[in-house]
Formats: sequence, C-alpha cells, structure tokens
Amino acid sequence: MAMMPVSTTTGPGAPPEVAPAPGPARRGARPALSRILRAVRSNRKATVGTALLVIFILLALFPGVIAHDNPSAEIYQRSLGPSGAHLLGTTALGQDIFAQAIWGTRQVLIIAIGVGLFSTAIAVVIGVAAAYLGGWWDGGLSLLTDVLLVIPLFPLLIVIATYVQNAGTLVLVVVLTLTGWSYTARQLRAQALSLRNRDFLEAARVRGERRFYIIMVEIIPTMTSLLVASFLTNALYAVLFGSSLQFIGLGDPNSNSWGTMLYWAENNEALQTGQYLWTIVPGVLILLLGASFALINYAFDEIGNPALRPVRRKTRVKRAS
Amino acid sequence: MRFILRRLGFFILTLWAAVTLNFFLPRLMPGNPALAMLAKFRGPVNPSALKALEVAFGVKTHQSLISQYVGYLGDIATGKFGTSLYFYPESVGRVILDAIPWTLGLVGVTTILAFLLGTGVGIVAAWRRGGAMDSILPPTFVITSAIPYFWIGLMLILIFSEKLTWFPSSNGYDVTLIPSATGSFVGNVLWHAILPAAALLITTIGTWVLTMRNTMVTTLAEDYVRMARAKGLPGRRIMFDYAARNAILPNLTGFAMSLGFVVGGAILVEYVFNYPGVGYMLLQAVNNEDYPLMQALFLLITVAVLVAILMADIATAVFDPRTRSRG
Amino acid sequence: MTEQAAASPGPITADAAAPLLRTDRLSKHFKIGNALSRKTLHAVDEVSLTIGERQIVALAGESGSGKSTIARLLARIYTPTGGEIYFQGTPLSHMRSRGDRLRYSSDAPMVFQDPFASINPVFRISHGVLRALKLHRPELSPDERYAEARRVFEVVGLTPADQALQRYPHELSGGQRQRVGFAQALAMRPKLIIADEPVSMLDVSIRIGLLNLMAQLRDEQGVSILYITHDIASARYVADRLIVMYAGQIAEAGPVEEVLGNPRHPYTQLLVSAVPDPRAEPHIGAETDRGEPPKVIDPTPGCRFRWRCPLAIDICQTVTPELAQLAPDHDAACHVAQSGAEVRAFS
Amino acid sequence: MSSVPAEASRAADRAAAANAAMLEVRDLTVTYALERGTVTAVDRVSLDVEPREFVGIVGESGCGKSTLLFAIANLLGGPAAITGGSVLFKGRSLVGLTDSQLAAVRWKDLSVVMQSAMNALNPVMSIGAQFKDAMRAHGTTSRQEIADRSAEVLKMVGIDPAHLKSYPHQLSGGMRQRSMIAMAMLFTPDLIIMDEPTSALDVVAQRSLMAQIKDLQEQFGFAVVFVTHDMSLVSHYSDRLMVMYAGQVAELGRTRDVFDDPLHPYSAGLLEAFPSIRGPKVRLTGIPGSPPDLSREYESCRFAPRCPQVMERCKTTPPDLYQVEGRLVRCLLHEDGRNSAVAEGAAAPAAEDVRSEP
Repeated sequence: MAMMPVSTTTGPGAPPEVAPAPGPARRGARPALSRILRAVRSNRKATVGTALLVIFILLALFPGVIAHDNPSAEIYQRSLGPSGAHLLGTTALGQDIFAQAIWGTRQVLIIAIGVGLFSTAIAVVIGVAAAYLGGWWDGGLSLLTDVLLVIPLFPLLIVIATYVQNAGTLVLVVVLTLTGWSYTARQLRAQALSLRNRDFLEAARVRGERRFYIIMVEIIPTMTSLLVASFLTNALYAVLFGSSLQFIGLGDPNSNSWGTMLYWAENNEALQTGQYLWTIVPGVLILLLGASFALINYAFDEIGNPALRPVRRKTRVKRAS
Repeated sequence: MRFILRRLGFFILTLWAAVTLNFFLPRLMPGNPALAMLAKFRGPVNPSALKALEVAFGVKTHQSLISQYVGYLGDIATGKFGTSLYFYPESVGRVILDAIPWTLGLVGVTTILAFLLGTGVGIVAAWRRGGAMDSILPPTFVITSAIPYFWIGLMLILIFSEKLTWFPSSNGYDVTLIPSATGSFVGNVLWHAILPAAALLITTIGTWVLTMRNTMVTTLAEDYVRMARAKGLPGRRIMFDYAARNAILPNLTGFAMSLGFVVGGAILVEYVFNYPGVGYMLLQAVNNEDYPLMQALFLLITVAVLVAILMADIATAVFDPRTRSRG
Repeated sequence: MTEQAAASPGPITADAAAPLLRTDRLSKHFKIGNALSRKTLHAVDEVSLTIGERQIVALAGESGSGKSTIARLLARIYTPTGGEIYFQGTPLSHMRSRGDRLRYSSDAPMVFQDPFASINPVFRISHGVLRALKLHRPELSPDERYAEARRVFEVVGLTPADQALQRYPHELSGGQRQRVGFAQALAMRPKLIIADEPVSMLDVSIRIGLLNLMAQLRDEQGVSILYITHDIASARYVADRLIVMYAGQIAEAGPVEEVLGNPRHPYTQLLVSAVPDPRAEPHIGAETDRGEPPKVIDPTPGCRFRWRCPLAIDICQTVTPELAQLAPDHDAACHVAQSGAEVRAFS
Repeated sequence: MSSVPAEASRAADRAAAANAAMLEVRDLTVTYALERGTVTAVDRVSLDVEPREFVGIVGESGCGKSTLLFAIANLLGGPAAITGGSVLFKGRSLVGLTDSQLAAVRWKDLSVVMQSAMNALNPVMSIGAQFKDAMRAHGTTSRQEIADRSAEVLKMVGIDPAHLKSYPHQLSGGMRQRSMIAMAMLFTPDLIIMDEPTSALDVVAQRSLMAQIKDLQEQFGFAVVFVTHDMSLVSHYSDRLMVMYAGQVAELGRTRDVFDDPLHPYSAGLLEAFPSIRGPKVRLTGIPGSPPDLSREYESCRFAPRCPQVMERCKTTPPDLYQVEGRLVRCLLHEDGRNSAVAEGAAAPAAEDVRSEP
C-alpha cells in the first residue's frame, strides 16, 4: 500500500524519482465502475457531458412523455411562431417543431451509439490483431487502416450514400461504421503495440497461454479507457456526419431526425422566411449531443493524464518563509 | 529521403484504393446502381451522354469485369474522366478546373490559417498554465469542435446576412460583376469569402488549439524543458525552440491526417453558401446524378488530401532529425 | 529463418546423466535495416553453456551483451537462429506438440525484469498463479488450485497468503511484485527458473531479500536458477557458477569464486575492477577504460573485445577466440590467456 | 564550544576559502499538491555546501532526494512547490525568484546534470546548438568564441568535437551523459548539481564517468552535489554524505565516517544491502519492508516499522536531528549523544559552533 501515494507524485514536473509507474499499470485497475463514477463527479466537464447525455437518452426512450404531438403529422397551421400550443412554433409544412425535435432524438442517438459500438468493435479487432500478430498481419491491417484514414471520409460517404439513395437508420449506421473505424483502430493498435512487449504478456506467453486467450483476456481489458474514448470519438463523428448527410438530402427524407429537419428547413428557405427556430433548434440539439460526447471524451483524457487538468494558481504556495 | 519515398509509395497505393473503390462501389452496392443508372439514362439521353456515363462507370458493354477494371484504370491514369452530364457538353476536367481556384483559395487559406492560429493559441495557453486563457479555452473549444459545419454557416448567414446584412449569403462574387483582375472585383470576392471562411475557421480551430495545448503541456514536463530553464534561457526561447518545436512534430502528421475531415466540412460550408468551389460542385453533381463528375471530384479531393499529407511528411522530416536518420 | 541444429556439429555428449540444461552453439541474429541495407545484429553468437541441478548460474554482462536474449531463447520467446537447447538431454527443437511445449514451460518458467510491467494490472495477483496451475496442473480442482497458490505465496514470503492473493498489483511494492513472479514460477513445480535481472529495478534495500529468496528456493525446493544480471557482486552473493558475456559471446565461465578471484579474461578483469566497493581502496588510474561494448552488426572474425583490450595481439584481430579450459572447470575465450601468458589487463 | 578537533580544522579550512558556505539550504520543505491531499516530499532539510566540496545524497526511490535537488535549483514544476525554508547561494536567496531573475545565476554559477541525458537533451537540436544557446543566453555572442569553447569542453570530457554536429540520438548513452557534463562545464560554474548521472550506464562506463567527474572537479574546483541511490558509488568520491529517508535527513556526516560507523540504523542497513565483490561471503539481510506513505503525518519515527533496533519510544516520538561527533543523525538511539539536540535548521557543522550554544 505504501507505494501508492508516493507513486502518484510522478506527475508533470515531478522528478522521476519514484520507480517508473507506467500509465496503464496505474489506471485500469479494480472497481472500474466506481472509479469511473468518482472521476465523472470530480471533473466538471465530465459531469456536464454525462448529464446532457443522460437527458438525451431519456428523451430518446420516452419522447411521448414530453411531446404529445405527432412529429410527422402535417396538420397544423403553417409557419406559426412559438405559442402555448406549439412551444417552438410550426414548420412551413405544418408540423410541430417541438415534437419533431424531441422525437428526432431517437434516430440520432441510435446512429451515434450504434456507430460508436460497432466501429469500436471493428477497431479493436483490427487494431489489436495487427499489433499482436505482427508481421504480415500487421503490415496488411495497418495498410488497410491507413488507406481508409487518408481517404477523405465525407466525400466518400457522399459517394456511397448517393448510390444507396435515401439512406435510413440502418444504412447510415452501416455506412458510417464502415468508413469511421480507422482513426480509432490506429490508436488502439498503437496502444496494443506498446503493450505487446510488456512483460505481463510475455509472461502469459511463456506460461503457455494461447494467442486468442492473450488477446481477449490479457490485452483488451487493459485498454478500457481507450475503448471508451474510441466509442465517444466515433459517436461524435456519427452525430456530425450523419446529420450532415441528412442535411444535404442523402438520408431518408421521411425519417424523423434533426438532420432531416434541417434539410426541410433549408429546402423551405426557413432562414429567408423568418422561421429561425426551424433551423436553430435542431442545430442546437446536434451541438449539445455532440458536445456531450466531446466533453466526456476530453474529461477522460484529463482523468487519464493529470497533467492536462486545469491548474489553479491560487492553491500553489509561491513562497513561504 | 527514403522515408519520403516510402510515403510516396503508400500514397500511390492509397490512390489506387480510392480509384478501385470508385470502380467497384457502384457495382457491389445492393441492386447494382451502375446498371440501374445506365438503364435509366438509356432512353432519354443522347448517345454521347450515355457514353460519358459508361466511361464514368468503366462499363464497356459485354466486357468481363476484369477487363472493364483495367480499362477504367487506364482511363483514370490518362486523365480521361469523360463528359459531365449536368454541364453537358463540357468535359469533367474543364468543369473541375473552373472550381478548383475557389476551393483552393477559400479552404486552403482558412485551413492553414486555422492551423497556425490554433497552434499559436495552444502554445500560449499551455505556456501560461493556470492563466485565465488556459482555464477558459479548453471547454470552449471542446464545444466548438462539436458544432456541425453547415449549421454554423447557417447561423452566420442568419446573423450577418439576414439580420445585419453586412455580408452576402451566397456565391463567390456578385453575379452582376464580370470576373476581372481589377481591385473592385477582388474586393468583392474577398467580401463574399468572409462568412464561409469564418464558418470554417470557427469549426476547425478548436481541434488545433486543444491538440497543441495538450501535447505542449506534456512536452513542458519533459526533462529537456527543465534543462533549458536550468540553463537560464529566456522564456521565449524555451517556449519555441524547446517546447513548441517538439510538441508540434506529432501534430504535423495529425494536421495532415485530419485534412480529410476538414475537406468534409468545407464541402458543407460551400454548399450552404453556394460557393462555386469543388465541394459545391460535388453536391450539385450528386443532386443531378452527374456520376462522371462526382467520381472525378472524389478522386480529385483524395489526391489533394494526399498531397497535403505528403507535404506535412516532408515538413516533419525537415524538422525532426530522428525521422531523417531513421528513413 | 530457423536452422534447427539437429545436424549441428557440436560435440554431442551422449551420457545418460545429461545436465539439466545445455545449449550448443546457440545463436540469435536479428535482421535490422530495411530492404535497401540489410544488416544482421548478432545478439547471441554460438553460446554453449550448461546448467546443472540445484545450481544458481549467474549470467553477467553489460547491456547489449546478449544475456537477456539468451533468457528469451531459453524461455522460447525467441526461436534460435542456430544451435540447439537441450533440456534434460532432449533437444527443444524436437518439442512440437502443445503438450510438449506446455511441459517445458512449466519445467523452465521465467521471471521478468520489470516488476511493474510483468503483472497484468487489471487482475488480482492470484490471476497469474491460478492460470499457471490451471494450464499446467489440470488435475487440480479449483479448491486445490487455490490451496496450492496459497502454499507458493507462503514459500516466497507473501504472507498472510490469503490476503496477499486478493491484492491488486498496484497495491504491492516492487519487491513484493517480484515475489509474485517467483510464486507464479514456483506454482508450476519447475526444475529451472529463468530470472531475467529480477532485482535490477528494485531499491537496493530490498534486493538482498530477493537474492536470499533465490538461494532459499535452490536449497529448499531444489530448483536451479539462471540468474541474469549486470551486477557481478550480487552474482557472487547468490550464484554457484558465473558466466561472463561480452558482445553476444561467452568471455569466461566457471565457479563464481574462481572466476572473480582469478579472472582470466581481460574483460572480466575490467568488470571486476569497475565495481564500486566501499570497503576497498579506489583504483582509478590513467588507464581507466572509457569504451562501451560494441553493437555486433555483421561482425568479422576476431576477438570482439580487441578494441578495448590493452593486451591484444595480432591473432586477436583475425581469429575469434573459442572458449577453452584454462583451469579445472574454468573456461575463458582469450588468445592471450590460452597462450599461457599472465593476463593482467585491468586491476 | 561544542566543536571537536576535526571540526576546528574544517573551520580553519573554510576560513581560508570563504566566510560563509557557498550554498546554504535551511529547513527546505517541498510539497506536492495532489488530488488526494498533499505529500511532503522534502521535509525541513538543511545542508551547507562549501566551495570545492563533493556532497553525496543517497536514499531509496521516493525519499525526496531528487526533489530536493530540483528545489535547490528552483526547477520544480507541476504540482510541486517549495512551501518552506530558504536556499542561499553565494549569499543570494534563490527561493521565490522568477525564471528571469534566476537567469543570471543559472548555468554561469550553478549548473545541472540530469539523470537521463536522452531525455534532458533536446532531441531536435544538435549538441552544438544546445551549447550555443546556453552561451548566447549569457551574453557570449561571438561565433568563434562559442565554437572554441564548445569544442574545448567537449574535449575535456573526451569526446571528439566533431560530435557538436551530432544529434542526441546519434550518440551512445555514455557519450550523451558526457556531453551533458561538458555542457554543465561551459562557464566553469561554482556548483554543479547532479541527479544520478550514471544510473543509466553500465558499471564500466559508470566508473569511468565518476573518475572523469572527480578529475574535472579537482582541475576546476567546482563543488558537486551528487544524488544517487547507490551508496557505494559515491564512497570514494564524496567528502560528505547525506542519507535521506522519507523526505528527511537521516544522517549527515563525512563520507568515511558514515561508511566506517553508520549511526542511523537505516544507513547501516543500506550499507549492509550491498554484497561485496571481495572478502568473505556473509549472509546479508537488507532492509525488509517499504518506505512510508508521505501523505500522512507521523507521530513516530518514520523508519520504525523497518528498523531492526526499534524501541518502544520510537513509535510515539518523532526523532529530531541530533549531533554526534560532528555528525547529524535522526535517531533516538543517539538522543543523548555527546552533543545535545541541535535546533532544526542548523545542519552544517560549521554553523553549529555558534548557534547550538546553549
């Protein structure tokens, strides 16, 4: 136990006096969940981000509780301003903007979480396999990753979505996943590569463990924080690029989501005709959801690397005596 | 040098992968869109337009897939992109050439500006650790990095064009003007570029500030920075020669790598502002089912990104002696 | 890339009482550089050594001398480029089935250098021992495995074992983690523990404790230990035999007191003279050696120590010296020493 | 007068050199502000260094020895800060000065050699460029002068001046460390602070580097404060030795005295931890256990849990530094030594003559 308190002094600028405590060895330990919860509460960015995300998840699960109107029904008087009946007014097509905004949460969130999960899964498999198997495997898989990484994604998405036509939720998840995994795969490979020659893996190998066991049990659990980061990065990417595709009309125009709302707003010249809320509201929602992923991600960076945390000058004693 | 050659080899490979994607995507998609499109155009369109489409897809009727593919590669290598359907009978090459300067001007300049500005701000924020700047900037830029590119464009239009009417909301220049090399025309172009440039700047700068700040913070904890302090070097010198120079190296590659993302944003910004550049052109091609143009533009953007990455690689090799000797 | 040495010309001693482990002209070369300039790094070159039963053999040398590569060859992390390893007379290259490999890995487990990197931080420290038992002694029930884990923890001095098994690596000090390493090895009922610089990253005050543990394992459990180290004073403290390596080859080998008390190879003399000893008078002369061991890339014949050796003669430039016996059980690879001349290069 | 004869001769020596000690560290305390609370890494350490003196500081990892060094040189960063005490260098206080105020003293009078030259040399600048910017920062602008001096110091440490053009990664470990020492010699300072400069090297390279340092010191007369975890390394080189444990001074005295007759059980244990390469083989025990948690306050001796000579009182009474025959030792065994307990902060034997007067 005595090792612990001292070792953490190996912060920034701390003299390298303590036996080198490699990063991951210090992190990824015991009660991961309670540790994460404590970290979230102690970091303001994480708190804000998590609160936002929780709200969005609730909205996606129970939109009807708040918004009673049918979001796609074009039954109201057109282009109304905000009122008691229509909190945010109506569209030029006669839909309730508030209902559309609330009900639109679901698709965006499904896309974000789906892409986050699936691309992280692909990234883990490819990144870790490349790093651990090495040799030709590494050459081939890294090349694939790098090629996909430098091909400009959005134009590629446009090309693909054009051929697909009216991409619905599932198609968007698939397309965004297939194009988006490479960035985090690269990071995961780098991490796995740094683990690869760590003695505890050699120890497992010398012990006689099979490769599959080593990858699944010994490597992947030590990369938890990077997996979370990968999920968040990909979710943010999915929110932004998914909405963008819908905005330029490559999504399903009948779907209920923020990007589609913006598409119709732009088609009906909402800005030029004074229906500002039609454009502002979905944009703000995309921004907030994206920000919640980005904030949590950044907070995780800070938690993992204390050097990045904000410093308050006041607490530092400049001189005593 | 060897390092650069290896990178060059990688880029040729990547380019080949992009071309191949271009060729196979329309065939491998469910329902074979290539054939569907051809069928759709066979009736009403005149024969030469059909031929353009065939070139775009690499479809030479009744050939095997392999020989079609080889023929397609040959066409691309020799720069035969065919004829645009939307701007018929202009050739695809001609149409693209018109669009390139606009994008190069707008996106090229703003991207470099965003990198320099963002990196600079990041350096100073990290250097003044604990200052007001360092406590406000990170959360701010985390949030700006989540703004959808196109939406910030829309908001700028709303505020500065609709409400304040300071700037125009669309086009590269006033359509009543005839393009010329006069001062008034150039001024008009700049005036039109301000809002789109601002939109790009706002959405991209955050990433640079944050990455630079974070690598800089890590670098500042390095022994050689402490050593520089021990040597009694002036602060400015430590900040630039010791900390920033080392911190910027990994970011150069990162900068190049994320150009792919920036290009995506630029497309949307051009679209929102009807800016006559490559991105706007790409979306027009998409909306008008001008496949030859779309495919050529996709390749063009890929090449542009690759060239930029290669330049960043060269810069890394110049600034980092370790890369040079490793190469 | 592996040329297994079934046909290698080494002297094959076919006696029934084969040593516990023997290597015959064991070599490991690494390809470095790229397609345009292929080079070969000779990490280990034609090393023949033996380890007997109940013996601690210290393998000493500076960084880059190839000592850790030998550890990894013996632990089968690397495959040899040339030569053969015989374990109880059986060549390792003949062990191909998973069963054979598992048996060898439990006969000759390894303890690693870095106590902070050699235990997976995610699991309780019982993980490694229990896995080892599960793999190598499948006949044990989970309860028996746990009891066995408790037993080996007690043997290495991690007490109370019940509590110790529940700890996470970050809760232990470096010395305690290194004991966990030995416990894992011990759980496999090994005949030989390959210990790669097990104390070099520990604080000086606790190193001795680990060295004493190694001696205890030899005396009470009857295991042999290959103790790889750069610290010849600790080698003297704990080992029975000492092998000194230089630039991928064995410079000198023999009983530890004999080698250190009467070093025949100039390099061994240099090493001995360089060890700081507060109890002895310092001897810093003008001849103080400033060299560093070479990286052995595409070597040409000749003694690899010749550039730093004050006694080098003509033959040293052209002929690589072979290890030869100079006194009973005391070998050195030095032309000068083998010519019968008095070697006093550094003192 | 509490001085013993040896003390008197020392004082005479010193009177010849200078009146006050060159470096006077008094009650220096360094605290790390961590999220879980504060850790006092250096706790009221006092130390005087005379001109031309070689002082060794030994202790285990985490004992605060490196933190002490960086606090003296005012190079702490991040969460660490000096929270008490003073550092006087040639009569000037260094604590609380800004980097620009310190610039005049740094390198010209006081230079630093760090543990790992690989990390302490800027990887993207050639060795020569790093020499040059140190010289230019202190007013040497003539190219010729810079080139000549750089070549000169590099030759002093036995490196071909052609290596001025080399980058750090192109040099071997020993050469990097030597060029760091060459850099520290640029202005022939009065004091060079060294933080385990040999710990990354093999024994042979280590020995030759130590010999080199001693050689240069004799030639140029700078003082050295040398931190190491390896007590035997400094045994033949240092004039005085300070043993640190858990952020505090455990023992401070002439090196020979400490080696021949360690007073603190910890010093004795450290000495016993090194097997010898000569002489009879004896069974050693080392010091079982690990160092204490420094985020806690202690109402006991910090070494008590590991101490073979622990007494009941040790568990309730934190020991002071006691003076025993010109040595300082923090152990209750020596509480009623020949000299009464000295006040904290009067660590240097010289200063005590006056201040510890009852």
